[in-house]
Amino acid sequence: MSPEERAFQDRVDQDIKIEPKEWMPEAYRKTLIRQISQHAHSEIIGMQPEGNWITRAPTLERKAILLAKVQDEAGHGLYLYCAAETLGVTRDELMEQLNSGKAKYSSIFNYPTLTWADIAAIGWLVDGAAIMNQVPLQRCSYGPYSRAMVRICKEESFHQRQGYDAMTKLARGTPEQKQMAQDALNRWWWPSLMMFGPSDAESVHSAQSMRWKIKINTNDELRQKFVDQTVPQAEYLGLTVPDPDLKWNAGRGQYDFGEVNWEEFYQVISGNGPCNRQRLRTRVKAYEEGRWVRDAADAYAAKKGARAKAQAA
Amino acid sequence: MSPEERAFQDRVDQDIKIEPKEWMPEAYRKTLIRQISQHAHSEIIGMQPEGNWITRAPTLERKAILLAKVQDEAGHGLYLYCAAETLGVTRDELMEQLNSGKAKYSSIFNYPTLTWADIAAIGWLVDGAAIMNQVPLQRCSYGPYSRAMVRICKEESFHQRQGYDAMTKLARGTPEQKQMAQDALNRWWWPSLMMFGPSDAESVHSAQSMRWKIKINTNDELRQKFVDQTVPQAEYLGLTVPDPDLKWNAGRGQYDFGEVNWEEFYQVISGNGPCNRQRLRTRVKAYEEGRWVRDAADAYAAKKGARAKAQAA
Amino acid sequence: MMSDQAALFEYLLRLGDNALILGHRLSEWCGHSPALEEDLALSNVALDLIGQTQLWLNLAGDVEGRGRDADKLAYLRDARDFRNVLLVEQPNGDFAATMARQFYFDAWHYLLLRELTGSKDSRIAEIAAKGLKEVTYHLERSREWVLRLGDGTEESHERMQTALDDLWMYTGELFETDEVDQAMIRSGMGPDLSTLHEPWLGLMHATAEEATLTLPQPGWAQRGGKRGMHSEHLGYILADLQFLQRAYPNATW
Amino acid sequence: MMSDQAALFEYLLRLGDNALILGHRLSEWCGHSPALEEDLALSNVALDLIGQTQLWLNLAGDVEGRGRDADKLAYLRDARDFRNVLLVEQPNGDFAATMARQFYFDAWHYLLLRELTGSKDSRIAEIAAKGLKEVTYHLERSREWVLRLGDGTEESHERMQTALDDLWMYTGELFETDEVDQAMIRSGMGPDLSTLHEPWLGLMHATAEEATLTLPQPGWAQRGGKRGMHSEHLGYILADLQFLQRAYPNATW
Repeated sequence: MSPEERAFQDRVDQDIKIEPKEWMPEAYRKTLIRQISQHAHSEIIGMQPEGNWITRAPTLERKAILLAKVQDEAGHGLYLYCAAETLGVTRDELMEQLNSGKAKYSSIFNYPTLTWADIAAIGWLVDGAAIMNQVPLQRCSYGPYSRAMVRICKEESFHQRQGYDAMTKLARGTPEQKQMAQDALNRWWWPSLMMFGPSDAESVHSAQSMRWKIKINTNDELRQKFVDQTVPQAEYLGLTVPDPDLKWNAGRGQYDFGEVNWEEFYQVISGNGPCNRQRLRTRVKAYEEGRWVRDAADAYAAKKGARAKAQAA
Repeated sequence: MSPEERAFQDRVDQDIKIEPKEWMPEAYRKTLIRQISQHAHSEIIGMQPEGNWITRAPTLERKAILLAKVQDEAGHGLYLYCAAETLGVTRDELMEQLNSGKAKYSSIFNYPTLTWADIAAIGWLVDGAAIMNQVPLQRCSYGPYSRAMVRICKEESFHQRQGYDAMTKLARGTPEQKQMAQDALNRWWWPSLMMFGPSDAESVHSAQSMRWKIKINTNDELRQKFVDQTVPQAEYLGLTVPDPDLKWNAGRGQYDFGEVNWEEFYQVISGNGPCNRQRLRTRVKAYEEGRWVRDAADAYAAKKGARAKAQAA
Repeated sequence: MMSDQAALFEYLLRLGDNALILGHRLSEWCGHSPALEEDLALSNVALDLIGQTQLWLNLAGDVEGRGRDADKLAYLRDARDFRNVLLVEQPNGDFAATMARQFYFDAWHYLLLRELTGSKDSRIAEIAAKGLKEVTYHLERSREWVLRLGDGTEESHERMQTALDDLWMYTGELFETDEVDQAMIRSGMGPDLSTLHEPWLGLMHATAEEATLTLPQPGWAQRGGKRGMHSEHLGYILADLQFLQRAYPNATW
Repeated sequence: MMSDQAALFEYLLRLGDNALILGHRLSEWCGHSPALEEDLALSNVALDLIGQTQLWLNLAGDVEGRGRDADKLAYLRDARDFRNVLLVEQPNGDFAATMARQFYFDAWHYLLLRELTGSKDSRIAEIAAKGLKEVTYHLERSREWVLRLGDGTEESHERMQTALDDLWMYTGELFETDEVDQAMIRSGMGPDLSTLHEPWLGLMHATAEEATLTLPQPGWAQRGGKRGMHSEHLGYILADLQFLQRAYPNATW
């Protein structure tokens, strides 16, 4: 380890935030860019499955809540792209990576939203899992990322409560609504568990990222925590978690649960989920069709700037 | 009148059909092209207001009936373009005239179909009025047009019965359906009367067209006939024709009815109907977006022809 | 003659339905707009409009007195009973069309709400005052986009001009006064809409000029929405909007 | 294990829903197709499919024995209860995409119905025999268009190739056998779908070659439709399809 690296690691160890202009190892920078931009991309792609129900939300209040939520995701995307930009990459570069299929995003958004209950389930489970991942990251070593996480976590936990509330309405509703709720839980449970990533034994980079404090807990710890938190909520709603192996382990004080189907996970990651193509195409289409608008805004700003300059002269 | 014109008029007077290769006055040819192509264009544009409800038809049977009807309209368009082509103009030329807004089509298709009852009303009233116009044209002097009319009239009267049947279901249905039926009658009644064109006193070309037997009855005659036929049908359905001046005239043995709002008619004709722009744009879009398909079909046919020739050689 | 209560009900439906349908159209952009900033901004406007919908339609339901709240009115009427102007139900088209529709509407909406803050009906005045703050921002924003696109690139200029031209015929309806409006004027509840035309045109001309665009000539106006005579677009909006309420009639959500 | 009757009901829903949803998609073209001849031809195919829908779903209703007829099944189920394969609900896209979808489906549909004409259930055999005549023509036509577009112009070739590539992942589901299919095989009512794969691939390869196109490599198959796990497109189809029946629940039409 070079003296610079040593000093850097010391600061990290002492929980002093690393700020954009400070020296940092190239690998730290690269790993962070990848991590933050993946997170940003997930927010952006995540707008699609939920956006799918905005025009069909069942009441004006639910419509407003959902629209505001999807809007928040756009906002999170923005914060995160900004955080990534402090590491020396532009939003356009990151967008191009997303559009070209080079960059990854959270695999769960490659599942379709088939009923209104999916919107509730996403809020409850997907945002629940996201928060579980993100809360520790509020303490991560990189300042801009850590601060973005603080804002995001606040909003996410609001979303999660709204999702659970919507799920409650369904679970206490008509038999058809209850069935819709159970069906959504059946479909979103396992993909939610996959959100924590492969088992730590399989996970690359984990050890280094934890030393750098850009990863705080292991995937398995967080997954366990999520299960422990969520199972009682499901029970409270009278819904059944679709895992025959799930049972309370009094010895550990935690739930035992079944093995995630990692084959499916890798299939979806590698492009073969139900909606991968659709999600990417929708994104690319919006980006391409918006080009002339962005160009016009730039041209107008340039003209306006030039006119102001001419007037000043 | 030249000897040729004399001979031509004699044949017409004797009810001998004029066929494509025979001599005919240039004005006869031009008038016919205009009349037949307007009729063809009306069939094509007429597909839109009805097509608007195909995906939303209320039963599988109604969906099939409606789709078959709109399909028939495409078929009528084809017959009529073929009839026009015998007069020395191509379908593409006529389509270009339609797309450029130069050619006219029946103004009634510039009204929107707002409810399912509009589909019933179009069948009953609009097809009813069309038949009234077309039945006499089966006897028109130009052979290909006359023969096209025979086929078309058969199908139109089938459509008209289906429309009346659909209207009957509504008029005998729930209060909401009955209201829907009355509302549709209110909106389509006057535009249907306008379909016969302005009063004969105002109508240009009428006298010459009647001499040539490409117009058989006057506009006012046909309109009266339509009213006399349709009012009892409305009464039978328990619906009210939206004309306070409508009453039976025992002396004439016909209905008296109110004055058509010709101001509205001319507005719509001149492009200011509720759907003029939409109808034309939809047509142009389909035509433009279909160009590469038609080109491909031509290219393939040419290649196939060339290959067959090469093989034969 | 229409009763004052019936006129007021109709009038409130118009206000509520305008907000509902335009909010719906804007929400269709969510996730598909030209930049993240626009996803945020368009959603903001849509959210304001949904909020206004709730206020107007709940009041409409109160006035009607038949136990219908905003949701019942939004989700359980068919197209012929909707009272929004034709402008707001027009399809999104490209971003220029959306902005032209928005600018035409916002300017009118702003002028209308400003008048309604002085309504003799304090419930109307209150909702209008709340809405006016929001719409002031909407107008600022849509006006800014007309300038940007009009005076941006050649392509954006052309698209913006086409959009202004295409939607112009739906603006006449905004200023027409029928018996419902007359009743509102008589009772001091609402303004004479025709008086909004001049300030509206003033803003249009000034903006078009600054944006290097040409405002269409006054011409024939498309009308009907206020009386429930809509374009063919509205039915499809309602098919999506109302699906769940129609498919699960006795559920609460 | 599923009862034979339950399996038969499911199986008939699949047959009926495939026809219903593909017929719906094709009917969306009506009035918008590249030439009048295609408006006629696409409508013909759609009409055949609507007719087949009625036969299959009425039989499904009979088998179920709960008083549901074809209309009730078509208009009053939500997306999760639909059993069509994912292929048929995919959007029309351009004409090449519609024709690729149609060719993939027609070839399978033809092979399936041919087998079903030998079903031990005479009701199935009869409907299949009627349908087979129609589908023979559908297949001829969609195959012809694959040739025309593939071996037409450079643009049409490229569009056709893209369409084949894009929809390929939805074809695997056609040949998968689940417990419903197993029950049908056991009772001699329906064929082993996996046996259709080879003749289907044969036709695909021959056609692609003649059309100067490249058939995609066998790869990962998108599945779920047969079990009611659809794409996000189906909900929008149903919102339109079912609007009137949902909005006016006690009406007859």
